[in-house]
Amino acid sequence: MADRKTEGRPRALFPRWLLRSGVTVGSIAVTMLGLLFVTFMIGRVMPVDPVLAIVGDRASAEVYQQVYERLGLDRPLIVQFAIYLGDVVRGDFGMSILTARPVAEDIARVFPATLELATLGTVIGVAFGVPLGVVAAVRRGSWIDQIARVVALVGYSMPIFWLGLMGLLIFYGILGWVGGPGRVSIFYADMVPPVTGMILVDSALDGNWTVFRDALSHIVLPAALLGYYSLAYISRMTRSFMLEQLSAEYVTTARVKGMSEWAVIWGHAFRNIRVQLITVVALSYAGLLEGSVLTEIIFSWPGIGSYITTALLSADMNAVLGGTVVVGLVFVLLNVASDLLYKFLDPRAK
Amino acid sequence: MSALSFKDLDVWFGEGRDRVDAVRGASFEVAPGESFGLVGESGSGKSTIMRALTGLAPHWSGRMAVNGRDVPPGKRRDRAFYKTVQMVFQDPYASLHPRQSVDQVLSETLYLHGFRDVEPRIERLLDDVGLGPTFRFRYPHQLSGGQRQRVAIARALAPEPAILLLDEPTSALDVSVQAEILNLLTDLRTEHDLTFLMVSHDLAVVAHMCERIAVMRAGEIVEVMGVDEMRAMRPGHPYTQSLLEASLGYHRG
Amino acid sequence: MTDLLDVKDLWVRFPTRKGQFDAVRGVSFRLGRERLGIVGESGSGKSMTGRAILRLIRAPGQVEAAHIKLDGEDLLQKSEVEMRAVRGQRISMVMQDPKFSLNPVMTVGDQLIEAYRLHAKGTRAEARAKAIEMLEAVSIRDAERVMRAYPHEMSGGMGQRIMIAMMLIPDPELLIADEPTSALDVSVQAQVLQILDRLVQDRGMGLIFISHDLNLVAQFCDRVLIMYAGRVVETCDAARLHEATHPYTRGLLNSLPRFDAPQGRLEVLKRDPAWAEAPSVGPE
Amino acid sequence: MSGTAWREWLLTDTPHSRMQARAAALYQGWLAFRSNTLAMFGLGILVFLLAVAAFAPVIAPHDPYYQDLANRLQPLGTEGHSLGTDSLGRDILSRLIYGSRITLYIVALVALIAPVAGLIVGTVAGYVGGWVDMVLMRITDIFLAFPRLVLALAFVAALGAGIENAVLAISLTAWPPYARIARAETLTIRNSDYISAVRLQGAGPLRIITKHIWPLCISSLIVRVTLDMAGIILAAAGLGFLGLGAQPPSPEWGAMISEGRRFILDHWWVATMPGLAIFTVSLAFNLLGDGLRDVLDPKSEK
Amino acid sequence: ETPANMLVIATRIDDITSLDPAQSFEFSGGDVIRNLYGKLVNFDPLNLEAGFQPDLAESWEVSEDGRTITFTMREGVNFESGNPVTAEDAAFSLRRAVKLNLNPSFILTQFGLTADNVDEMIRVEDGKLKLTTDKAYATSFVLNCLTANIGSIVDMQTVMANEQNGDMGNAWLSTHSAGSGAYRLVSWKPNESVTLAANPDFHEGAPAMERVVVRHVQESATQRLLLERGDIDIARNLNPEDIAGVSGRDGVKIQEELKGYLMYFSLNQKVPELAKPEVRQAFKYMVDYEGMANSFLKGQYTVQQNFLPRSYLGSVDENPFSLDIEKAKALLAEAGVEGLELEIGVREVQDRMEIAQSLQNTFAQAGVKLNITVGTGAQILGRYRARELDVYLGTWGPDYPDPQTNASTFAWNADNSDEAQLTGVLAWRNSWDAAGLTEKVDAAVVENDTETRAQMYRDIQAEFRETSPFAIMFQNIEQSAMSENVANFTTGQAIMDAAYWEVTK
Ligand SMILES: Nc1ncnc2c1ncn2[C@@H]1O[C@H](COP(=O)(O)OP(=O)(O)OP(=O)(O)O)[C@@H](O)[C@H]1O
Ligand SMILES: Nc1ncnc2c1ncn2[C@@H]1O[C@H](COP(=O)(O)OP(=O)(O)OP(=O)(O)O)[C@@H](O)[C@H]1O
Ligand SMILES: [Mg+2]
Ligand SMILES: [Mg+2]
Ligand code: NI
Repeated sequence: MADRKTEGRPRALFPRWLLRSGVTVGSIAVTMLGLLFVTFMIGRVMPVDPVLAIVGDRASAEVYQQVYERLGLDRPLIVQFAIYLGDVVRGDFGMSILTARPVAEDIARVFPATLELATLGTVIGVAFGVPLGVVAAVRRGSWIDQIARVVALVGYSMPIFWLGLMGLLIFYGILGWVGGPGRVSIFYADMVPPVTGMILVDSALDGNWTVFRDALSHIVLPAALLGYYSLAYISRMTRSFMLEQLSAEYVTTARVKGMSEWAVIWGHAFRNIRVQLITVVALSYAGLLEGSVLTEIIFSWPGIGSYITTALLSADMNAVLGGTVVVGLVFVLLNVASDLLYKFLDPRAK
Repeated sequence: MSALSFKDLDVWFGEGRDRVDAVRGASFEVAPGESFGLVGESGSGKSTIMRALTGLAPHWSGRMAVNGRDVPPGKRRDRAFYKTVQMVFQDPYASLHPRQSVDQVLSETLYLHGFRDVEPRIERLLDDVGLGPTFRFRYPHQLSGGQRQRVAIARALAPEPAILLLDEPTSALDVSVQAEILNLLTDLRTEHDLTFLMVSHDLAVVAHMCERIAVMRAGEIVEVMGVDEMRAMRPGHPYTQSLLEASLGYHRG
Repeated sequence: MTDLLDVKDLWVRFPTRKGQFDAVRGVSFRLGRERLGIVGESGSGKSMTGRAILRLIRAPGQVEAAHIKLDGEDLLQKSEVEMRAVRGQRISMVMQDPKFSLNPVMTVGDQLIEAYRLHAKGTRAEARAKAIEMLEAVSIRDAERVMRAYPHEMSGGMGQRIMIAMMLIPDPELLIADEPTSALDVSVQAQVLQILDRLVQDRGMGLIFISHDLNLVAQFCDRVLIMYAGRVVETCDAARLHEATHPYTRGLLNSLPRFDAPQGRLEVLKRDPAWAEAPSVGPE
Repeated sequence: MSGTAWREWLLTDTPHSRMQARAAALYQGWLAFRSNTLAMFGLGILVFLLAVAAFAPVIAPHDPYYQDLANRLQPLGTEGHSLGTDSLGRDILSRLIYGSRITLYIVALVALIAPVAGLIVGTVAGYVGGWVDMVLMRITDIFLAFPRLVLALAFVAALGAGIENAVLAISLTAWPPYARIARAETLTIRNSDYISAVRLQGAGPLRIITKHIWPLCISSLIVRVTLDMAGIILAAAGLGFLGLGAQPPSPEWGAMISEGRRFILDHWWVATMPGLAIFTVSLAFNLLGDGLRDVLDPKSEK
Repeated sequence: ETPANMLVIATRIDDITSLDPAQSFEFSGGDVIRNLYGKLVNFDPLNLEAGFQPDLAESWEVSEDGRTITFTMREGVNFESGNPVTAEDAAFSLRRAVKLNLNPSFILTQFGLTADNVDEMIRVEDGKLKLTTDKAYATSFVLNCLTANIGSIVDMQTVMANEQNGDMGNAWLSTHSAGSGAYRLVSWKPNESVTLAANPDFHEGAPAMERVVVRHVQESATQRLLLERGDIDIARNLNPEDIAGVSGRDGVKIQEELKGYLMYFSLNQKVPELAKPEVRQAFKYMVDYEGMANSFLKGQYTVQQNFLPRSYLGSVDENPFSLDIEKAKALLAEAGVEGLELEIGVREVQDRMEIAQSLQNTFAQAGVKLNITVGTGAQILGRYRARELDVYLGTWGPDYPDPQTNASTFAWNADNSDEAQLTGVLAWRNSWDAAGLTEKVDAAVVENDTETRAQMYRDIQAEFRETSPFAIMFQNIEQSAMSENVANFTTGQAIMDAAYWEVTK
């Protein structure tokens, strides 16, 4: 980027925070542009034929050609990209081939589902993963540590669909403790007005607790599963951060003061890993938001992960691009948010 | 012609509001073969002068010259410069690469300076700094602080420089080890005809090592004086006065 | 009269790859309400001795001793919970490196207030007042601002004074100060020492003063232990440190460059393996 | 020389040659590692895995490709098929044994590509700084912000299915975190005195990065990579699940799991056995990683 | 557990891309559309063998020259909007399908209808609809084509009221319904569900199931669990193992229906070795038909070696080939072919991959090395259409319930040159010139005597079986698992789509 000379201008014109946020916004924009460009190029160089996705297997060459031109595929790549970019800036991601509706509308439908699931999953992951990691670090090498490790590794290494199907079989199929696949039971579908698209929130807003309970019973299992997965990651990272802090001298200082071990760990050592943890949690949250395709498939959860994947497999490039942009944006925003929190929580970050 | 000459040297870190003026308008000369001391409270800019000279502090203005040759602006220095000027850092624990043995440190330095007779030189350098050949293949964690500082000195001596910058070479060390290092430096100076620019906040050390001393406070040189004047407690500046008095020690009131 | 502190045959051991390493070996000493200096070269076990008294040696390190008695109670017999009441309240310790010894993400004020409220049941406002008072006592000028500041915003010297203030807040009977003035400018150093001095003289606090600086210890303390390789090789009255007889002590003293007169070469300590082998010099 | 003399020679504090110094450093690392029982356990598993892979034809009771449709979906403990058979009547144990080769291959390949790419990008960005840093980190961000599966799928789709491409795809999505780590580490290293010291010898950036910074970053990367191994195997499995990883009939573990998915309710072992294999291997890598962290972390050196 | 007036079906609906009958061309879309729209002629879900029956057309007459059919419309039938169904609506619907020229339009345009002449060829006279074709096709052929979804009659006024940019309501109709069928569309949430509500004024009487919810459930195991817990009434995609798992259960029954689509592999004639007649023959002996059908395909595929699915006019039941490695080897030797190594393209679907592996296994026994390339549907199909694959393994489903649908693609190739780009024709995709079958197929389609016509197809198939590069292996059987109380559910068998309006619980 060319750096324009700012000489001679009164500095006050650009207060620091404005400049900083300018840089932040700029880098978000650059990242997003790059993301778009790469996705776009992937879409165009992929040997999957988007026309075929529309016209189907039986179409004649004539119909094919017609659609080919309608999609603008006969124009130079860069022109296609420019046109696409222009549309995106206007909030138009184009039409999805697969669903016959605007991609933006599709995303508005599938993203809240994923958001709901990923959020609950992250909450579960944090609620259990952090204490587990802390305890594992404090009791390093003990049986608790080993168990924590095995628990984490099972989460890490058993494919999520295995856990998912087993979970469904046991908790839904045999025990009947939770609702089955899908977001709500059929008879409750469409019962609450969609405000946020997240059924838990919508039903709570509507005060419809029957639906809320039903939705909750459906979401617990997939959320617990995702939670388990992020628990695995979070607890391992927590453990290693904590190990580092526990050997720090200020921990001894706290002990010198006569603090209880519990207070030393949570009041002092843990405070110091919050910042790193936030980055980790943000990363894993972003990972879940990206959509755990397999979980979504197993639980018939109409989320963004399976949306993008289905679109990709069927060469529905508008949908892939739109989905990627949204996921990318979420990712970048989460990054920025965790940076801001970082600055807020760690006095050393100025 | 002076070995080192500084004129109106300003050094700063950061830009805009973050800017820290670490050195302001420093001027002094060091004659060839002389040992020149810089003292002053912590953070007064002593190390910064050295770092500016060696190109480790990028922003500076004014004039710096080595053996009459002006140092080019910015942080680029040519190899000839590093063959003339070398530096020993304050913290021997931080100045050696944790994964390189003494042998690797010295042979790389020699290699970089174009020496090809590496083997005999390493042995001689180790000998010079009073480390036997047994130390040659050790890693830093196998060395004591004093031994590490000797390795650092050997590294600085490897290119056969004329000028050695010493940034508190003993402040991280024990008094007993300090004596050894100071003796070593004195010996090396006579042996290799070195010029020293030495930083310390221990007045006794500076007095022991140097002929002339500059006193710094808050980035400025407040006074340059001879070691005898200092010993005689004849400061020309009130700050020097307080420094001298305080260094005499604690008296129960 | 019982001594404030009575340490007998203290060992600190670390298992290492090459077998067991004894950082402190059979150290015994007694301390009244006085200033006891511990000097010695780096690694001689000074800090470990201090920490061992508070039972703060971290695993895998082990502390063994015949007894460590504080006012006649053996600290080694206490449970971890009972020990907590001793730490801070009765024995405090100023840690060696203020840069790493303060919690980087808590304000100085919070850490000071915490130190007070752990042992005194006062309100937060009282704790705050006490904290500010202590900060001022260690000659920190802008106490209100410092309360709000974070450790990294403090210079090394300020950090050290904050540490001292923090450890003095609960009014301990015994203060172990591990090189409390090494980062201080000479002028501030004097002020801090004065505070410690007053506490010992007026309140009868016991003080263990660990330092490198032989001159300082000689001037400031009442008695001095000289440690070498985990042992006490000599103990003497501080005032007579310069007349010490042990070759190690003499070596340390002689190797110091002198400010008042030029020297040719500095004397270098010649270590004798026998020093490390000889038993610790104890009170009896 | 006798065993004790060797030990002595290796444990010396005063090595006499470069070789001895190296050997001693390695040996001491080994000693530290060896004292960590769990890490040794992990290493043991991996050595076992290597042996299994190497001697697969000897160990495997059956041809992993031999189909017997009449004998499909046999349960655990069936005569001659101790781990049962799969949908086409192939022996699961033999497939697991042969599959270890592919698993190791994937792991080795990804472990070679992703961290190295991350290391290069991260250290260059961190050391050079300025706009180079800006550009490289933006690129890293872009790759990081990509839905991983999209990137991998797109890549595989573009190059065709197959294990190499799957590995490349995984590597492509895996390098950014390594770059981040390497950069962070470089930032802390680059202003250290020992780097300044090398600069004072006139060393150029290339030399500093490769000879001085890399050795320090590599250890934390190694640790991170071993911790990521399970993820890598599963990512490959994830691609396999979508039909884009190893091509049939290759007995890749991930592919085996996804084949077994169909029968999970009634013939659970078909998917579970390869799952357990992956679990064991990732446990091994994890234990190994923890052990290596202790050995390689400079902070633990006294 | 599901309400008594509600039918809940779990299946995969991710293939739906549009619910406009002029556009929809996927299985699940067809299932929905069948229940939304009336057609001129239609099949009775409970009596499919009877063939097409009057629906919105009460009766029809064929002109002397056999080129024009005149339909008399049924009176008193209304669209869901309340508008009456008229001949104008019917004419509009068919013209619209031709003019939009979307995927399924060939079903109509094969009668010589084009955007330019369709207003002429389809017209309304005296309240009757007249459809003129370019040749005198078999009437059964024309009417069978009109039972396809593209023959759905849409509500002209409603549709045109929702026209955007001259799309004749295509965008709107993709997600809405405007028909006179048993149900109306409440919502279609892609990859989630389709909800239908009963049309109480349906001319055959209000359906028992007031609401039908079709849920997208990808996994067989998940569908099975849902069924076992009673959260759905019907599970349509259980795999053989899960079918076996639920079949013993109380309250669950399995319904088997022969479906129309075929599993085949084909040999690209561009590969010189594969173009030899003996080689083509040899491959048909290298398939373990019975082994597969009795193991991993059990219950879901039946051996079928002819291009017309059973239950189609002219279909035959002769399956002369079976696994015979020796014979295959002999044939290969006869052709002088050895050491053949081929690439087979397969979609990433589990059963196809297993078939491919089984083929790989038996081929290897005959000395042919088969390398499997797995890819997404679009990927593999793209290469197939570009005539790039040596061997293609896939399925083919008929587009309308007339033998012409398969004959015209398997055994018909008007121009085998690369330039012709007859990408919709399977024979062309395999570079096979159809060896004289093209003319026979063309003749069959204009034969008006049904029995003669059937015989013509039998003859074509006999020849095809022996000479073609297609090894047709199986015909699909759909096994729907459902609660025992569900009655009269049909997936439409080989010729039709699912119908819900006769279902009771
Ligand atoms: N990289 C840097 N960025 C910003 N400020 C710096 C940097 N390095 C040094 N400074 C500042 O420059 C001033 C002078 O630092 P310098 O290291 O020269 O002091 P010093 O006299 O050597 O002190 P000491 O005795 O503690 O080593 C200090 O205020 C310090 O905070
Ligand atoms: N965790 C440990 N494992 C092994 N040895 C240790 C450990 N901690 C400290 N030591 C060793 O114990 C000895 C005594 O250390 P101590 O910190 O008491 O020295 P010190 O006298 O305070 O030195 P300094 O003046 O440098 O602070 C040192 O040799 C040190 O290496
Ligand atoms: Mg300095
Ligand atoms: Mg200490
Ligand atoms: Ni021997």
